[in-house]
Amino acid sequence: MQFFFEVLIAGLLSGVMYALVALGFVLIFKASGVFNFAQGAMVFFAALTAVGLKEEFNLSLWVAIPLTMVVMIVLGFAIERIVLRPLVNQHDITLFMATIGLTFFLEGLVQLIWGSTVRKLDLGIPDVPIEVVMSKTGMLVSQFDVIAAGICAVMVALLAILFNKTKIGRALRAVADDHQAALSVGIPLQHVWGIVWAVAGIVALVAGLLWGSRNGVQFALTFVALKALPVLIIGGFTSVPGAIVGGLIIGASEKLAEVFIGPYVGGGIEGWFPYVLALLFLLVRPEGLFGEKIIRRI
Amino acid sequence: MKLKLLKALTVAAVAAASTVTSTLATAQEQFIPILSYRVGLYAAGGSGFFGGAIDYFNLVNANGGINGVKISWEECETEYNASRGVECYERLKKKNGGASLVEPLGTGIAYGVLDRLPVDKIPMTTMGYGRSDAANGQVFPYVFPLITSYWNQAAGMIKHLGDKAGGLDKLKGKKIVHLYHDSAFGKEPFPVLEALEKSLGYQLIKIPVAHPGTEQNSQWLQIRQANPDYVILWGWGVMNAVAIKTAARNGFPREKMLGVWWAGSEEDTIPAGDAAKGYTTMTFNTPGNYPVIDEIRKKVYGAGKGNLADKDRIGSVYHMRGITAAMLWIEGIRNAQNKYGKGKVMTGEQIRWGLENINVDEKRQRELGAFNMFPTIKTSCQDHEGSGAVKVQVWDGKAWKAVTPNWIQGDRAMVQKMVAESSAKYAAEKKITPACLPG
Amino acid sequence: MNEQEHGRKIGDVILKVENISLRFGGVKALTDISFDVREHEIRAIIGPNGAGKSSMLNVLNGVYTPQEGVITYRGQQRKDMNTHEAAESGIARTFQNIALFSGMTVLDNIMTGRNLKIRSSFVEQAFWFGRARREEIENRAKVEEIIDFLQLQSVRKTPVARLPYGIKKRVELARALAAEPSMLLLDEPMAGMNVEEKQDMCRFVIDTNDQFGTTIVLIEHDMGVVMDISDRVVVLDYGKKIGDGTPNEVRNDPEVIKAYLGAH
Amino acid sequence: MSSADTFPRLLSEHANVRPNAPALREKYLGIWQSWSWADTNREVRQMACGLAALGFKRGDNLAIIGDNRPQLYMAFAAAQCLGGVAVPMYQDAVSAEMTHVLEDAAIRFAIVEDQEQVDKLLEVREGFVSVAHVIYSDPRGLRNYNAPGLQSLEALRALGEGFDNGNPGFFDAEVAKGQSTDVSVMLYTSGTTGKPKGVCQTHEAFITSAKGGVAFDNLSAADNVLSYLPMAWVGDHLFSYAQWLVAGFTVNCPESAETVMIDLREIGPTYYFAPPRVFESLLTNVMIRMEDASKIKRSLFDRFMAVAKRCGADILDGREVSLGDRIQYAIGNVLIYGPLKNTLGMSRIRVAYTAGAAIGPDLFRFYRSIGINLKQLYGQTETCAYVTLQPDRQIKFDSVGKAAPSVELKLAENGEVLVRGPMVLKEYYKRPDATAESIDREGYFHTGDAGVFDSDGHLKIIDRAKDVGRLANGAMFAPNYIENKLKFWSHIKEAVCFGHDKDSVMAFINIDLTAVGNWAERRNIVYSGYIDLAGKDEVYSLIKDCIEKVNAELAAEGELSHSQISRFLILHKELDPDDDELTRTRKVRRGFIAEKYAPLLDALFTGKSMQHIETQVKFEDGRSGSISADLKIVDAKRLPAISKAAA
Amino acid sequence: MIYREAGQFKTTYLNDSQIFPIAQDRYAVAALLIVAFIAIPLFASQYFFSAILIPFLIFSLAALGLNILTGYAGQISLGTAAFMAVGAFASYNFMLRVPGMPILVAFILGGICAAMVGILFGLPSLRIRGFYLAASTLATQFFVVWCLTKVPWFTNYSSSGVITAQQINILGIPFDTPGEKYVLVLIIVSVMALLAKNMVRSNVGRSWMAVRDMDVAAEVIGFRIVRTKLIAFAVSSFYCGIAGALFAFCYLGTVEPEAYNLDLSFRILFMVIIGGLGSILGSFLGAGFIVLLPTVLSVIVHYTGLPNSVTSNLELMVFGALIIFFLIVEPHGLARLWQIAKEKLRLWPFPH
Repeated sequence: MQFFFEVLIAGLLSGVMYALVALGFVLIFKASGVFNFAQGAMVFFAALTAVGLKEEFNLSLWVAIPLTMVVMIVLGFAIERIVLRPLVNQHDITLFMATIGLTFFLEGLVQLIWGSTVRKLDLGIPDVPIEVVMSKTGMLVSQFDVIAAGICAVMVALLAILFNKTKIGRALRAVADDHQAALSVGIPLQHVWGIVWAVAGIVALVAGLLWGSRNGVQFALTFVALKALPVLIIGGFTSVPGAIVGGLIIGASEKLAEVFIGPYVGGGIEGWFPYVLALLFLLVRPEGLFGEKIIRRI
Repeated sequence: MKLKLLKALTVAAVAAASTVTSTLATAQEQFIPILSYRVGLYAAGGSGFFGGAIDYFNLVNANGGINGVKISWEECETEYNASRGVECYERLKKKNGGASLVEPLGTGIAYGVLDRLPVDKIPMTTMGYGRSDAANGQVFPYVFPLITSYWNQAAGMIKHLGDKAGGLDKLKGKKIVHLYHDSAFGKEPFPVLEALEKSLGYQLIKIPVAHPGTEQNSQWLQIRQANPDYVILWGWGVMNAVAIKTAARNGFPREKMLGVWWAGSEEDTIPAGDAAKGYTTMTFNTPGNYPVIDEIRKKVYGAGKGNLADKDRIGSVYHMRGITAAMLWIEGIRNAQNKYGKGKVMTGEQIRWGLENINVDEKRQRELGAFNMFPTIKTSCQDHEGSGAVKVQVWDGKAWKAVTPNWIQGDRAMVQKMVAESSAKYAAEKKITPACLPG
Repeated sequence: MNEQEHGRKIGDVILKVENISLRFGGVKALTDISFDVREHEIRAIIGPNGAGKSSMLNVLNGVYTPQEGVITYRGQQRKDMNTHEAAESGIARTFQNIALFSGMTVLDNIMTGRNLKIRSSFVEQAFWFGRARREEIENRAKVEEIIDFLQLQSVRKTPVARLPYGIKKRVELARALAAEPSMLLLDEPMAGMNVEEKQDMCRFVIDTNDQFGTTIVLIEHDMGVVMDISDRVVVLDYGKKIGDGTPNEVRNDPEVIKAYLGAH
Repeated sequence: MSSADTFPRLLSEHANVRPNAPALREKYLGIWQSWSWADTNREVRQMACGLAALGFKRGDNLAIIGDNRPQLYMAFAAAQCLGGVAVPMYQDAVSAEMTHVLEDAAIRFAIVEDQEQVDKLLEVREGFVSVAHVIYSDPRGLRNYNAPGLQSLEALRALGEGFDNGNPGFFDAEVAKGQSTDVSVMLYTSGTTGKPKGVCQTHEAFITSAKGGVAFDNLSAADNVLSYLPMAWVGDHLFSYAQWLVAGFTVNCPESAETVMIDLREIGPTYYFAPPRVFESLLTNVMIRMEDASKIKRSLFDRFMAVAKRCGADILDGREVSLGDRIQYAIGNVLIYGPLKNTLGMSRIRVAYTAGAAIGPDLFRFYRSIGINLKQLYGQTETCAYVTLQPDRQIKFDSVGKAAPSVELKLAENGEVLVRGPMVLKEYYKRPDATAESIDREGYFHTGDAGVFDSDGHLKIIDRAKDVGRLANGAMFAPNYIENKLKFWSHIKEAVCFGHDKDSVMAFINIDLTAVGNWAERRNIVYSGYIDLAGKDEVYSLIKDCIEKVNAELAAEGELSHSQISRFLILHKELDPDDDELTRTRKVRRGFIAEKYAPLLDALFTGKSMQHIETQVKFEDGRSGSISADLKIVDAKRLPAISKAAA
Repeated sequence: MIYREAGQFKTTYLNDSQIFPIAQDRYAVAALLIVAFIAIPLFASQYFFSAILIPFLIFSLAALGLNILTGYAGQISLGTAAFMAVGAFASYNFMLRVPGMPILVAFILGGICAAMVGILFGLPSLRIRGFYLAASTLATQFFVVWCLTKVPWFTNYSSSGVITAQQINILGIPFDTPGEKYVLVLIIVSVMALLAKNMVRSNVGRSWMAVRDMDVAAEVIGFRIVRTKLIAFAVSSFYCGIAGALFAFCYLGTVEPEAYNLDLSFRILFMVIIGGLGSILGSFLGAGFIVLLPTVLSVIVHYTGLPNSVTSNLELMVFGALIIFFLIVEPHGLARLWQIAKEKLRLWPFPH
């Protein structure tokens, strides 16, 4: 039983990390209806840029991170201007494809600038079991994961404030609810989209830093995005709480499945389990946990 | 400015002239296609390995070539993707007088070109990967898993673990986890590990990690649960660093981990940071510095022709592996020249013979400035590996250090038997009559 | 359809709905609606916006399932219609917001209306041989008659997305007619049209009824047009039936007048 | 060529010789439905027998009304099989206009296309005309009609089949009774003045005429024509009926009036006939479409059109052309002319004719220069369409060619063209007076057109003989001639000139809404409609330009140099056959117009610069209303006459 | 310019519903087939066969399969490679386990296995749509590859999970050289493209498009949505399965399940989108573009003399940028561009 909880907690904590990546997706999908496949590349881009700045210019991480933030904001607006604006009113799948193109571009660009070597990122948070918990319960809980979860919570809180308390946030919500309505009240749509992409870029940076310090900053970060998909399916493409809950569900269930079911079927089921879970979930709730039910009128 | 891009561009500008000459090879140059990958998931490995090979080519050329025959090469980006690799192979195989040999450094690509080699009469080396049974030159006349194959490595690993335990017989009852990349690569050592499990009586627990291996919490929880004596880490790419870090967070001692040689490079340990300290892996190079590497620093990098953008990587595991590979290729070509005519450009067929008759003993290693950099190697038609010896290295937090002073070998007899069986099966499937090709 | 059935000879009741109620969540779309449709007649359902007309139509061919009520179609009594069964038993319809297949040409759109007549399997169709080819040709000939009937010759091979609104509506009617329906449900066939287009559409509706003897149930929001062409009219308001009878009766019904005046 | 001397016999001969070759095609239900000669023969037989069963007798007249449809062409033959006379009528005539013909020809039988025509006939029948039998080919919308004597063509054919079975030999006997001198068809002349007269033409007349043309242009059974001109027009009757049965080629009927251009392109006729108006609107269309083309395309087009203008016609006529030009022309043919002809549906044309009015030299030259063998012919209803034809390679832009085979041609003293030969009409139906008036004792038909022969013996038509007037100073005034010159400008759709007995020449102009509209759009001139556009100063100066150019041309034409236009106005409405301003063949009714717009004419001659006018108009739906406008009047520059020698 | 259509008229519906109603198109296709079947086998180099033409044709077939599902039936799928894998491994096993199995039958059976897997994984499409479906097809991708890796029976207990495709021999004629394999692939792809064209111009094709464009209306006029979608999944997977088998048998020869990874699925999706959704031709154009572009790019940047690490990344950037550029310029793909060009040529010299 203790082992079960250990697995569960580990799962939930990695779920937090998934949620963080999924959050970027949700932001963009909510505001512009774009299924941003490039979110993974943005994570890689952000993390590598931060580390690159730090190492190549011998900057402190606390200088490199704000600099990267600026880069991500510029990138967000640039994407809106160069990629999205000309594609406005195009079919969803076209925009989706464009973000795949963007993925390639960003991957190429960032590796061209900083090289393709794997880099170490040390945020100064040791990734070791928390002693106290270990000794009290015998359970192993990673200190890093707990802190990451904390950062994630702060992030969500900041986003919530941004969304609910600021003028930009209101504009964002208006856009998310109804593009036409937003236009008619005089909000420049492009402006809002630029902001959303910039915010998503910052979220990507946070995710990139956390994942990067966990696994090293490298190309594989782009794959993190794939894990975010089942999270989105379960949480719904448009829901911020959904992304969090979805992340937790996916994280916990995939770990439990791998540990308790995996050995019976040869293991390695983590790769597909979240998807199959999401699929089964979809059959029950096609619009996701928090997604809005679409009433189709004819 | 330390930007890689700028550096690359300056290098490019300086190297432009030489590149042009190398691409416009004359008939007096021995052409070697480079199926490299410098982008994507495995870019770190690709750039190091092929960087090393090219550095060595430049060194050979700077020293006047092979009996006066200069080496020319052309790179083609495969992105570690089988079909792109095949395209590169096909594109370059006839170029500049024909490819001497190929080395795709990727299992998928190696499989993709496997059937084409005998037809095109181009030998392929698969140094430290690919089909282990290709060591049988009677069935795979054009494939050279030089130095050592996965099976020999696995046998070597068990040997090492046995040594650590104080003798192979002490392994009885021990738990060994095989944590592997869930692909052909990770499953390649199964037959050896299973066979040895039977004979030695240890308990083998196989735990797969799904590609690409960025999440290994559950695997390590399982490992913790199983509480094994050793963990064999059979990983590739990002999986390695994650494994090391996850081991650390789960409090599993790195000293009990033994990685495959694709899990034993600076690119695997540096991102893991302190967690990697004490982590051991297999290797077929002895880490350290060698005269040949100094020569490369001086003659190649000194002349601005170095291939690595980051000079810190000179002499790194992948770089050294690239140098080793290139060294053995050149040896093969040299052998061929000795037989078919010095100072001539060799055909793939002739080089195949050359590779089949490599004999790099300690004396030759010294001549090459690479004494003990890799095991001595002597190939033959029956044995395209030529060695089978491995070494163990440990990461001390800054660099790799050899653990075992001597080259170790596992149960070679058993492996050879398995090679014979497996290659016979392949021969039957492909309707090949095993035979040694005449010189 | 045989020759004797042509013309505006109104027959027996073929469709009867009794006490239909339909709710979406808590919203009542229809409350206790009953009426009938006779063979060969043109039956209009009118009412102001939001009166539940479209919902009624959607109940008739099974797109919506009513919570209460009974539908009797050609002697068969049931709780609700099934879309596919409705199509198979000869009920075709058009939609208020043009529901054409925008990626196809006019011809292909109308051809889809013939799908229930096709017996060949997709494998036969893949080989474009024997029955599949024959059916394709036969159905094409049928469709061409409809194209001729609705005067769509000049746009036959135009993708529907490029057509003006009025023509699109006509193509939709054509697609419905291609099924050779015995009952045709028209959802605001004249909505958004100019006077001339409305006249054309009226003519086509009458011609359809006249030439093929098709029973027509149509919804309109604008009273004027419908009154001229329909035999009997049901008036809905806020999901309730407030009038039923001949155009004249309905026109003079005080409740109807009130509803219409109130709505405008 | 065959020896059969009546149309029914020609038909049965084709049915024997080439039973499976296509005789007629019609785009219907999306494809070109074909009737082989055997089919045609069988259906004609059924139709004829059906008519006979209904009591159609030798000498009866059968009205045929509708768009060009195979069934209607067959109806001609069906009537003729029984010794009857086919009377095609304009399908766009309103019922009131039909009444005259129906009464005049005492029509009892009519074969019509569809509900529209049935409605009109039934409306006429309400009055006093008795059309006993109305047979329609398209039953659509007629299901519930139960007027007596109304039936479908299908029913008629069924009836005919029964009758044929009951009376074997009847049909063949009837066909055998036919004489080549029997009247086969009665075509009502549009008549620039007075009520239309029925022109009675015999089998012989049309067959001779058709044979002449067939031989002249080597037409064969392999040719294809597209029939889209009114069946009541002599041109269509000759080309789509008489020549069809003589040569045995295929007649193709378009799907509908709107799809003619598409159908033309699909069929790609080898033999083509159209009034200048059609060629003109095609060219206008080409030019307008080219104006939207990209710069590269336009410059290519301009460049190669210049080449074509330089040598295209010469190449077509087999004259000597330099190698360089030939090469350029060949390139042009690949890049421009070929595709152009193709999009116009004219790439397969071997011979094309135009007639009915004079064609502008530029227009004519354009088509010939891109390699279309367009020729002019001259003739009237009374002469089975041909009087003169332009032989291949002897094409002149300003003449109508040489006398057609078996035509005798001479000029009267006043310049009127006189014609004698088998193609001259037998008589005007029930109008001995008119017959006598137009056929003189020697058997010459007076065409009413004034013409001259040039040195090569080619006839050049100047104007209607009676329209050729004199200016007050005695100089010759040929209004039509001037009007045509004006109409050669694409911006001018119609022109009416006045000047008889006056000192100077004045003109009413109709602008071409498409061409001028396009012109205006490119100059950002905003306009709301025809009236508005017509009144724009810019448009006036545009038209003034055109007129002054015409004046310059006239200045070089000797006596006609006095006819230069001194003042003009742009009419506020388009001249319209529905308002009786034009004939159905779109010839201007100068007298009527002069009367109708008397105040304007006055203003022109009295030198006013502005005039108010109110006009009654009929709308398409039959309602009428009035429009009023203040029209500007503008002076045009006249040039001194240039002597011939100098030119 | 090339098109001279005057005089091409149709007198029967059969003629009117030809695949290439315009004569010039027919000549062009005939010429293309002659080149493909006769000229290329005579003159093309080995490199061309095995590095360009064979993969081009195989990818075209896979793209065609995906296009049926995504372009025609409107169901987005990211699991194409999985269906290819099923086809490949099934064909391999049929060849292996059934003595005397003709290879073409093995291909077809492989395709049928893929179709069945397709139907199974198509079932969710009945309830979910759009990106949800796309994400769920990823489950197929991962699950199938995992299955093939995990169940040793599929790979004939090969220790590494690698299979070696059997030699191809049809009626005693061996297909060994790249040229011979090319001809075999070409024949199969041509026939299947023809069948696909027939389907999309028949009722089944219309049913797909109807469901794609407006599923409620499709249901109302009598199409059975469930059946339609599942047929689309089956046919699409069948095509992908055959493509996968050809990929193993005629292209790589020796494959591991990993060869059919997500990357491949994405590449095929690219082909379909760049080529043009809902267009048979587009599948070929897209495959050509995606197969050739990296090759061409790498050849071009090779001559710039930049170091490979730079050129490889530049290549990636150019590739990404080109995709975006393409989508901006013509979101409907190369097939639409071709169609527009053809329209222009038909109207030449007129602009419209």
